[in-house]
Amino acid sequence: MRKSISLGVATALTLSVSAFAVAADTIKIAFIDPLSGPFAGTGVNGLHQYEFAAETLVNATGGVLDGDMFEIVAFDNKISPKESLIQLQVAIDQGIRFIAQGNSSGVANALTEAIDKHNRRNPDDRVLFLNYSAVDPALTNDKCNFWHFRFDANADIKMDALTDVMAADDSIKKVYIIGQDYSFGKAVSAAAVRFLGEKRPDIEIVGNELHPIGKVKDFTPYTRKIMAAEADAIITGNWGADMVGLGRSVLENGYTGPLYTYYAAADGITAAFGDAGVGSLKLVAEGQINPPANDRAAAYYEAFKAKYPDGNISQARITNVIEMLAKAINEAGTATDVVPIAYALEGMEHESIWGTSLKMREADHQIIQDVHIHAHTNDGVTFDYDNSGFGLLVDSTVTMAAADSPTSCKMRRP
Amino acid sequence: MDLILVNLIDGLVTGLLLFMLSAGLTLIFSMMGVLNFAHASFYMLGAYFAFQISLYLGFWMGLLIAPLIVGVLGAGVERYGLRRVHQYGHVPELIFTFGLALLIEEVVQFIWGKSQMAYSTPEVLQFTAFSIAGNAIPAYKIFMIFISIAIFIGLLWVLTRTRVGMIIQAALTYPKTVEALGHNVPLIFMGVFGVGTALAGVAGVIAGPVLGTFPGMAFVLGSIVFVTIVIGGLGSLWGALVASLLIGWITTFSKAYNLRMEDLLIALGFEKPDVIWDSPWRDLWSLTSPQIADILPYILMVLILIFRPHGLLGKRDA
Amino acid sequence: MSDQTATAPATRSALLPLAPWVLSALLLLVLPFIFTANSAITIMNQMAITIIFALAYNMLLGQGGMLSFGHAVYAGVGGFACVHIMNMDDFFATIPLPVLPIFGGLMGMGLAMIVGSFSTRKAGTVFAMISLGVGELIAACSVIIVVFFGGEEGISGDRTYGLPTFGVEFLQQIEVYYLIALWLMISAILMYLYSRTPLGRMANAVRDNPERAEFLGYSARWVRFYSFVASGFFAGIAGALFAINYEILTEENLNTTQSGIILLVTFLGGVGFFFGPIIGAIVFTLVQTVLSLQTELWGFYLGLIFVATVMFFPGGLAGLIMMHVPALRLGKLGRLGVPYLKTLGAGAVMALGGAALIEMIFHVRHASSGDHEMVLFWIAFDSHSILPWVIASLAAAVGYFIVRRTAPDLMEAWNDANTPDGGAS
Amino acid sequence: MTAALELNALTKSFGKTEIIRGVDLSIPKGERHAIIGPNGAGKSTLFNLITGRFPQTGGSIALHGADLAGKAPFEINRMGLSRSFQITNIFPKMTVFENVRCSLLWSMGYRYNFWSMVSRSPALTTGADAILEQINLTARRDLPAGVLSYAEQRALEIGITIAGGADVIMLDEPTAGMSHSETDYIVELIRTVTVGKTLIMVEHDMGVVFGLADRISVLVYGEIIATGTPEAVRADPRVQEAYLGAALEDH
Repeated sequence: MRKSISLGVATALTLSVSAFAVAADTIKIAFIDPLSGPFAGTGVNGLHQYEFAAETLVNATGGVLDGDMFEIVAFDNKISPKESLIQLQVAIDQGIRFIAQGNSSGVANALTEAIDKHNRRNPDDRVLFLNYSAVDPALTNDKCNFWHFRFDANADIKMDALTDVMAADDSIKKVYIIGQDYSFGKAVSAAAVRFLGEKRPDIEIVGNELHPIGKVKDFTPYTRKIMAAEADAIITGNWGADMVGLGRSVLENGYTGPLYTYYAAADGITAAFGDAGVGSLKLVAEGQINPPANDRAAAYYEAFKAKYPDGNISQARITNVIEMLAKAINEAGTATDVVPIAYALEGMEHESIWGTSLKMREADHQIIQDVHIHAHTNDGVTFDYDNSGFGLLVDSTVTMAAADSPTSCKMRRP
Repeated sequence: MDLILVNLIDGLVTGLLLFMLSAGLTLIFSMMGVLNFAHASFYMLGAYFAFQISLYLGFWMGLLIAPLIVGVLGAGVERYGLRRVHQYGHVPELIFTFGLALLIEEVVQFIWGKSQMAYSTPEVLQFTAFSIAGNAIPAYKIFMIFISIAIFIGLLWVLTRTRVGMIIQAALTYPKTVEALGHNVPLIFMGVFGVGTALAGVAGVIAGPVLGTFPGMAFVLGSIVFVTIVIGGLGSLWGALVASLLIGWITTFSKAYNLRMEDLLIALGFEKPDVIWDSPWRDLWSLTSPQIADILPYILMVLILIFRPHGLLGKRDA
Repeated sequence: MSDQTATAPATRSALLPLAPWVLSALLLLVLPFIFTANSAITIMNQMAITIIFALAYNMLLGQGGMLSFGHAVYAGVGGFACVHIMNMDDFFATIPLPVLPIFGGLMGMGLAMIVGSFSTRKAGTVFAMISLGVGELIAACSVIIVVFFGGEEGISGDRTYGLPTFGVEFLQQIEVYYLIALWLMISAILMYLYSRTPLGRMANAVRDNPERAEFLGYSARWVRFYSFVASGFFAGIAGALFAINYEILTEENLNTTQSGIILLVTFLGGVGFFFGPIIGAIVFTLVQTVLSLQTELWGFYLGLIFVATVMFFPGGLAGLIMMHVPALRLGKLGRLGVPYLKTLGAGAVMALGGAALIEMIFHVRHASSGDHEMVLFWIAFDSHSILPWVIASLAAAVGYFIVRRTAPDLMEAWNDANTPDGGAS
Repeated sequence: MTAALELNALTKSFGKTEIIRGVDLSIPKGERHAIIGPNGAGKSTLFNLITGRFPQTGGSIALHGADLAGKAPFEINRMGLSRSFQITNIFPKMTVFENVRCSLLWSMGYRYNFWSMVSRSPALTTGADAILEQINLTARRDLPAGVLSYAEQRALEIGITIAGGADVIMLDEPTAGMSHSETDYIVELIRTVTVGKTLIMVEHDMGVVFGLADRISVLVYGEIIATGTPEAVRADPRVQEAYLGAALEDH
């Protein structure tokens, strides 16, 4: 009984391997993110962006090394750290050397530690961690390691850029900070307090609070507090349903000031805000979508939309991950030994297809890039999100944001 | 002072919404002894159906039709699912509804996908009813209050003034006797289940636009509905109302005011450690009421179960 | 339907009851030689942990008749305690890793003693609701009490810093596998033996008829309390093994989803038999880790299987297996073979056809437009062409037709196999 | 010598309704005592008061001289009182043998023991088998109790009740719903298993009562109107008037 089922595991595992192993000369990248459950929308959209980037930017131009092709292999981690570690093991067993993950800093924390331990314990099949979206600053500070590369601006860098813009706005006198009660929410709050204190000591922080993550049904009571505090601006790191809930609640209940966010776009959020968000909703992120930076970027986006009409390029940096990885593999001359690839990635400078320059900082493997403050609008938007007619338009840009920001990372190199 | 009034209104909306769910559940629970774990899933179905209907026929038809469909579905679940499981006892019944909740969530994702639906309030109600000290009260909230109160009155009328209501009330207290009197208890069960789930459907229709229509909406509300009826007392409609409002106001007020544990501890004569970030008690010191607002109902329920197992207004043990 | 109550007649060999245990131990020993991949070992570790947890849960649900909606917290807290021990460098360096689960067990037991002191007063709904409330409370605390639970990202440790055990430092998955397998055997045997002790027997008695048990001199409340505490201990061990295997614990180890999963696993396997949860844990882990590699809709199928189990086989998979014991005793099990093959074979075709239809609908509805190619059962085809739809519909329809046709034969064969020869006319 | 069971001015009210209205009764050791009375007289309530299922409203109950007020059923059982139920009350999913063995556990000193195997104890096995022998269910030993016939289940219940070695046995309508032959069988059984013990029973069947009991108490509307030997009770005009006449007409 038990045996026959276990045999089933083996067949299922081998079969799933063979199902994906299309050609011999493929370089596989494991995409470990939620593909089922409440965050599957974000995960699936990310997967499409990866597949499209690999296809368009690498495979269509002849591949890397001697014509090796990139292949994205999807693993569903159900946004659970435990499942992520199981899928990581499956990926390593399939001979995959590159792990891409982005949704949830909690998962990223688990993965980076597991990969560090794995690489220490198994020097023969080491893997690299390409973090494209988890922005907890700790990942490139106290918890940094040689195998982890972050392609997104971390929460501190984004806040640095955001507060640069806020500091220039004299109408802002009172700021309310609200976020989800976990590491990222706390990081946003701490960074906001620190940077505002440095740049505009006259700004009063009239509220700074955390709410339970994913549990709040109705944000009205929080809104009442924000209104009572007469805040001129709100900063929040909320994402998902918490973002929509908070945003709609404040806007419905009469708030008209700017609402500075990290993640209030795409995956249904842009559509959910619609007209209500215009004028208030701001978003800090890398990657310029509107107006298109150049013809190449526009063409790329158009091609993506043609293939995935319901999709959005909500994480422009995914193209950077693919391009920089391809470049590093070419430089290192190998796709199997990740150590020289990691050394090639360290300190790499790159021109992104979005027309900006990137630098992977050696000290902590944090990418340095332009960070934009976007406005949610339907005016002048070439590429909208969620096919809603609304999208993000670059309001202002901070070039090479926080390039000289300090890091507490003590990188140990092999 | 104005803020208190505003929060009272907000809490009332939350409480009444909860009541629409718990009213149906408490009827079902006390008649059939079934803790219907899928109750909030019917609420979700109500929102999704109404969204789909509103695309073609507008919000108001959604409000009319969606609860009917949900009610029919609910009755079907009772007839073809629960009744079958009933013979195995209460625990399998409960587990059945638990599995049903999982299944409904999966089916919703299968049909509508995983993203939030762009289901919004009708245009007629998209204005501010009135403002209190700069706090806007949207007209839709007033509408929600009226709908809930209308339903409560209607329910009360049916239960106390009609023959069916009399039978149901009798069945609440003496299910065996009522059957012995020759009433078709299985039919009553099916009807109560259908009406109960339809009520949940109504709640879904009117809450969907405000609280969001997404596959996790049932889970977010799920167990809090049980908590409500356990606190209120099983089988007691008034108990469900009192508990719903209590929970609505408790959570609203503890979110709307930052009561800090620090103040309480100092008032109790404890001394705050100088290096708070290194103290093992730092989490206790930094605790605020919004952080624990959503778990207060659970604390309340555990205390009630320990000290008053039949709930605030209930007559039978849970 | 009595659970493991049939005591072996004294005449039977004393060694016979040991046979399943010895076989299981041997199987556990050789499994890693059959499935050598690290991922297979990881999955087996996960299975073993789930088995222990499900068995512990069944001490409550199956043997004690107590339905808990928050049992994950006992495993979780045990696991968290173990990670904290791993992080106490000096202390951890003095204890060998294989001993660590005892600490997890004690922690789970301690928490169960506190909660059980007020939750076990009543069974039924009161117990279930208190367990739900306490479960929610502790899960919510995990993001508030950062000192112990580490907030949303949890806490992690390194198992290899313990005192080396006979030179083994537990660097490799395979070493961890044998550690977990050892604890699986120990826990399963202990839990099995527990069900044979006076307290274990009284747990059954209290489950079936608490009032009668009271008039036999036993306080139903204390019997439930001891069952609860024992269950908490073994849940804590499962949590500790989780900590050793994954070296990280997070909020997901505590939340109600996890508690719900273990209820599902246990019920799916069958609460009426000791080995039920074992089957449940194996099947569930396979569905979760292997089926989810194949289809996004794994949760849908799982929900379907679960609801069908509750409706049609309340005894779970174990009940399904044990249904065949009478026929086996009569030596007539063989007569079921051909009818089974006919009906179940057709049933499988029907299920596969149905699943294919579901997958294709899902693909057409949710895949990116222009993406017409889908892979199903390792065959790639165009989901927008008519042929696959015809094939799938045909398979489902023909399967259904044959099932309907052959079901009466199966029923007849079933009745025949369960009637002693000569007994029926 | 103290009485096995002593009731003193015992009262019980549910809300405003007084069901037991001051019962005084003393049952000496070794006596077979029957409580009879018309329907609704409060016999079962009296039973439930004595066994701790309900708390009393007033008065006292003493078992071998010890007050039972506020004691839980399991505590009363440990003091040496055991009862059966009007509605068959066994463990239906367990085997017949298990049923009896469970009822032996406490009295054999196993208490909340989780370190010894029940099957390893010869004393438990022989003890349970001896009781099975006494109640003539040896042939049914390994069947689930739920599948036994009604009379067998009643016999098993009596077995469970006496197994714990209690010296005061209370039986609630042990022959209710039985045929004549079954009744005779159970009466014989009760007679043999209660030798040397105090028996208190509630019974409707007059044949059973007059055949088995040493003394009879007649409970009418929550009060004992007569107590005495069967002959004396039979002759008591008040009993005749209040109860027997009506009851005999029924039969």
